[in-house]
Amino acid sequence: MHYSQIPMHIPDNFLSLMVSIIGWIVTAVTLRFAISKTNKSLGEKQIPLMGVMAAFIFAAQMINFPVLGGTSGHLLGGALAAIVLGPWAGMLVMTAVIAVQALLFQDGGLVVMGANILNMGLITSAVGYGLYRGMYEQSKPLKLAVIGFAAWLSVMTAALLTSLQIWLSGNAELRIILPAMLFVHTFIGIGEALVTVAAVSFIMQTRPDLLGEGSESASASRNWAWVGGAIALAVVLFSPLASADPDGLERVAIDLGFIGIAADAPYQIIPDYTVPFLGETFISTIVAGVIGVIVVAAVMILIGRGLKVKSSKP
Amino acid sequence: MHFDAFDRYHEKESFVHRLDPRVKAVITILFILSNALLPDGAWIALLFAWMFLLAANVLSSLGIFYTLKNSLIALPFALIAVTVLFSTPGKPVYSFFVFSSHFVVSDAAIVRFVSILIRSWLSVQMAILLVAVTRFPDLIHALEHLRVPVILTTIIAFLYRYLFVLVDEVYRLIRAREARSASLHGHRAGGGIFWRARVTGSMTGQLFLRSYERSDRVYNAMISRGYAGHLYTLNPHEMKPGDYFTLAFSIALIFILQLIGRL
Amino acid sequence: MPVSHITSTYHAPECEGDVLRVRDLFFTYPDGHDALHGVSLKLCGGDKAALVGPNGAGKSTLMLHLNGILHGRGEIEIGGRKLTRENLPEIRSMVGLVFQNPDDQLFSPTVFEDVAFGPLHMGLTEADVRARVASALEAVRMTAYKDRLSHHLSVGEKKRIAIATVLSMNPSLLILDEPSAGLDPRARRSLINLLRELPISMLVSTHDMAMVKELFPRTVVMDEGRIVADALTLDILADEDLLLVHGLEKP
Amino acid sequence: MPVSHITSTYHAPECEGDVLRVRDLFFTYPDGHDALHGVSLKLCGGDKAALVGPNGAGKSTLMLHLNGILHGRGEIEIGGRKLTRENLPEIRSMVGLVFQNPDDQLFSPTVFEDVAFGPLHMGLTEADVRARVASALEAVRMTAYKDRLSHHLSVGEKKRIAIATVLSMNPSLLILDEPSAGLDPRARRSLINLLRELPISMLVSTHDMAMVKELFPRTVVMDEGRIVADALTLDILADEDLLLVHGLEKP
Ligand SMILES: Nc1ncnc2c1ncn2[C@@H]1O[C@H](COP(=O)(O)OP(=O)(O)OP(=O)(O)O)[C@@H](O)[C@H]1O
Ligand SMILES: Nc1ncnc2c1ncn2[C@@H]1O[C@H](COP(=O)(O)OP(=O)(O)OP(=O)(O)O)[C@@H](O)[C@H]1O
Ligand SMILES: [Mg+2]
Ligand SMILES: [Mg+2]
Repeated sequence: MHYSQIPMHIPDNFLSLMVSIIGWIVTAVTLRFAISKTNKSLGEKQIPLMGVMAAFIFAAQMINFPVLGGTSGHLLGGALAAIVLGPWAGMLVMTAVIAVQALLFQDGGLVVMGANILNMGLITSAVGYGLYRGMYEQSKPLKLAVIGFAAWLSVMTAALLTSLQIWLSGNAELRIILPAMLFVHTFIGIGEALVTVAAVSFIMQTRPDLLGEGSESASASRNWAWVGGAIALAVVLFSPLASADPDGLERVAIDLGFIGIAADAPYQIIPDYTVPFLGETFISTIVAGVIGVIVVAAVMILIGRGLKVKSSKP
Repeated sequence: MHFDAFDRYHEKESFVHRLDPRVKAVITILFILSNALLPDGAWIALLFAWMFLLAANVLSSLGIFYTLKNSLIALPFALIAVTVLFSTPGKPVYSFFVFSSHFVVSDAAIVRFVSILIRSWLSVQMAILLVAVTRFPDLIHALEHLRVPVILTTIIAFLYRYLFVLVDEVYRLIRAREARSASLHGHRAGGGIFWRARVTGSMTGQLFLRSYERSDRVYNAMISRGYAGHLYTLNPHEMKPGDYFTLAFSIALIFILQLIGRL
Repeated sequence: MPVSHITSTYHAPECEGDVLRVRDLFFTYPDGHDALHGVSLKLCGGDKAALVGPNGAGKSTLMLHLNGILHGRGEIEIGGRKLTRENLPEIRSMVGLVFQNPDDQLFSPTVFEDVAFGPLHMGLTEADVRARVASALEAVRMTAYKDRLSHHLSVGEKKRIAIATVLSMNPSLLILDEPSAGLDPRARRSLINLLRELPISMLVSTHDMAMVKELFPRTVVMDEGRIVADALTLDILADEDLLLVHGLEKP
Repeated sequence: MPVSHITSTYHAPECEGDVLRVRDLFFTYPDGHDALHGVSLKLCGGDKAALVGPNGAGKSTLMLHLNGILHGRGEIEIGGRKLTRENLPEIRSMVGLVFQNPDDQLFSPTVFEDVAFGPLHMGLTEADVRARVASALEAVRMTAYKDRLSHHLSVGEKKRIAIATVLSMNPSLLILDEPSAGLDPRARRSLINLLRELPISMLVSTHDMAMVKELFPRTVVMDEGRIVADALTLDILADEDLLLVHGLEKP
């Protein structure tokens, strides 16, 4: 491996099958959407642009800088990609990067790739671009400050989602994994923020046209500002709460049955060495799982519809 | 400079190398899925899964322990699995206090922890095998046939192609920075962390601009050869009887493996 | 601007410009930079001409017009047919443009896919595509490289493949932008031999005056968006004043 | 390997190698490629030597050793001090390495920041840094470019700035990797004049044999990781067999 690891590429078997499948569904629906959006805005030029940009993000992750005691920081890139290419293209670019990391370097698993793309590609692009879009008319220093915050928050959001997924899979207690992941990523996020701000200010200085009016980056809907704000608010409110009282959250999740569905389904398809294929638990888990999947898919499609309608208005 | 270290493909003449890439991709995914479905503590099934993998190694003429050797560096995430130890209820085996929090390790937790590690480790090995016996362009074709949207596979193809070009550029940039990272006797060298991060950001910005401008030139090269928004490719692969047979046989094996895991 | 030289050494080509005719081409980049100021040029069947001039003279800009990547004011005819937006695809199959950096030209993972890209997009049948690829690789003597990955090739090899990617489209005119830049003497020599043997009209921009002297009977000199001389290479190289004014050197 | 040539034309440099002494340097890339096979070389104060050889000879690899970016087996002394891991940062302030492509060298947004990188990293005071930058830019005659964006300069200008970025570190030895590649004749001429005037020892790798003839009294020929000749440029250029075997050409 030629770049330092960030503990965020989930390998296979660290998420339950159900969480993996839900991750794939959310990711697939979002990507469908991103593809049709970029098709419209970039046209025939999209393929070379996004292909080379994906290679750029991958290569940029290898530019590290010495931080403390022999460790080094480097870019994750979701926020940067979304800020310079627009949110949809940014998502596609990050998806390609994460897919190649998993396929070629076993950095992140294949069955859990949907969740990895969601955490490191989709949500980071959405947060990064959303906050930046809100600052569009502001002065340069303010813009850069917000970009830094957005980059930091994109890393924290990804860490948060990763922890939740591992927890929902029944592979960690929230009170352990959440503070640990958030703590580590606070610093990784600062590195991300510094590099992203410096890179964007370099681009503002040398090719302002790429970020100004009429650029790809400016073409996405203003409603992104709301998306960004909402996610930011959710993360900022949720993380301290969850960290302060993880047991509470856990109880709620158990009461609502989330953990049961997410964690146990694959292990109970043929429960406890009894003769398979009938048994009550088996059927109820499957049914619960299917319902869960349908609900998530429906919500995603509805959100998608909503975005589409809104953003087609000027 | 020439940066080829990204190539995971191992040129060999073998039955597995000649298999249709779709077959290899599907078997890999099924194998990993099957791992995920095995219950905790299904040691015998896991052992069989490992034998399946060893057999695949041998059939690929890579040497029986090829994937084993290459998988050791690919498991840094194992650290997180440690949390499993404290998160599974069962008969307590060991407990301790850190910062007045009580941590309990149960017998079930240990079984779970070891199972997850082994499953994950087998899955990683299978993925390593897949890219060692399939050239990446063929793998991209396989993804196309498996209905991954063409736009994504094309972006991935471009990513693969330009990765080598851009990584070379990154290496040269890093070398340029290193070559000028000097110190003088009696002076504290290195600058502050913000300055260093800023330099890194500038290098990133520099790389971005060059990549962006290159994508323009690549687009020009594409339209001068007739590109108008649609990509056409020849299908270089054809499923042969041997491919179907291998696919069916492997699926059967994986199914048996699942049954063993439940007995 | 020392346009005076045009008359002193100018030999109008003898033909009517049956391969290429450019008349009064003007072009301004979106940022307002005037890159071409009325360029006129004719090329005939079998012509092999060098295009020389200092950095920023407009050589690459002119070349990008010849297969319709840029659109300026003025007229361009290829093989007697006017270049318009409608017949662009056909024009592109007649004009093969090779960029300076082969990494910009070779965008597919494998050599075969890259050389097949043009013919495939022309809508040929699979058998035709394969035949075209085979003969293009044969022409640059790279048949053995068909299944290689582009990023494993040396610069010299990449350059040959880049030329094959346009040869496979059977162009009647080859446009090469600084083909010898960055090659070592051996690879450069093999490129020169290749270009000498290819039986196609070509216009080649270069800073390599030794190659110009050796390979091209005719030289076109550009500076500041204009053609300032167009004559036999021997005459151009003998005109020391002309070379000096336009930042060129005798090999 | 025609190592026989070493004896026939070899003139050992007269000095003890007070600027640079390399003894028996071997290097293998991580992928197993043997790039250097026992290279020995001496440079003396005021020496200006060309390093020539075909693509892949190991020229760039050797140069990367001279300021400790790569570490091979063998001994390297700079200004009489052995290069070790400990004194690397100090060695780097003595050896100025300029890469072939100025775009790889210039990573800061403005010219000033780039030229100031070395001195700033060395921990000099602000006044010192400014003085160093001013005199480095003066040396390459680019003072007026201080606040320009590197990105928008021409290749020739970028090349000069790239040289300034190492001059600002006051090196006692300048290592240039293919400095004239991609320059038009005018820019190349101005680079040659600049190198001639700089009063620093230098080792310059190049494929540009005409520049070698014009600028460097001494030429070192490398091939396949070995130094196969090291002699007066005149003698090397007269030895047609040697040139032919190592894929070189007389200018
Ligand atoms: N995309 C662009 N936008 C604005 N100006 C441009 C652009 N591309 C080139 N130019 C300018 O147009 C002029 C002609 O450029 P062109 O690339 O055609 O020169 P050239 O003769 O090919 O030079 P070289 O020998 O360096 O390749 C130059 O002054 C250049 O700065
Ligand atoms: N990072 C690398 N990994 C493996 N092999 C390499 C690497 N860089 C260079 N090589 C190989 O080492 C040999 C020497 O390369 P080097 O770049 O030193 O040649 P060079 O003389 O500078 O050639 P050129 O004239 O093309 O610049 C070549 O065969 C090259 O392929
Ligand atoms: Mg040009
Ligand atoms: Mg070199």
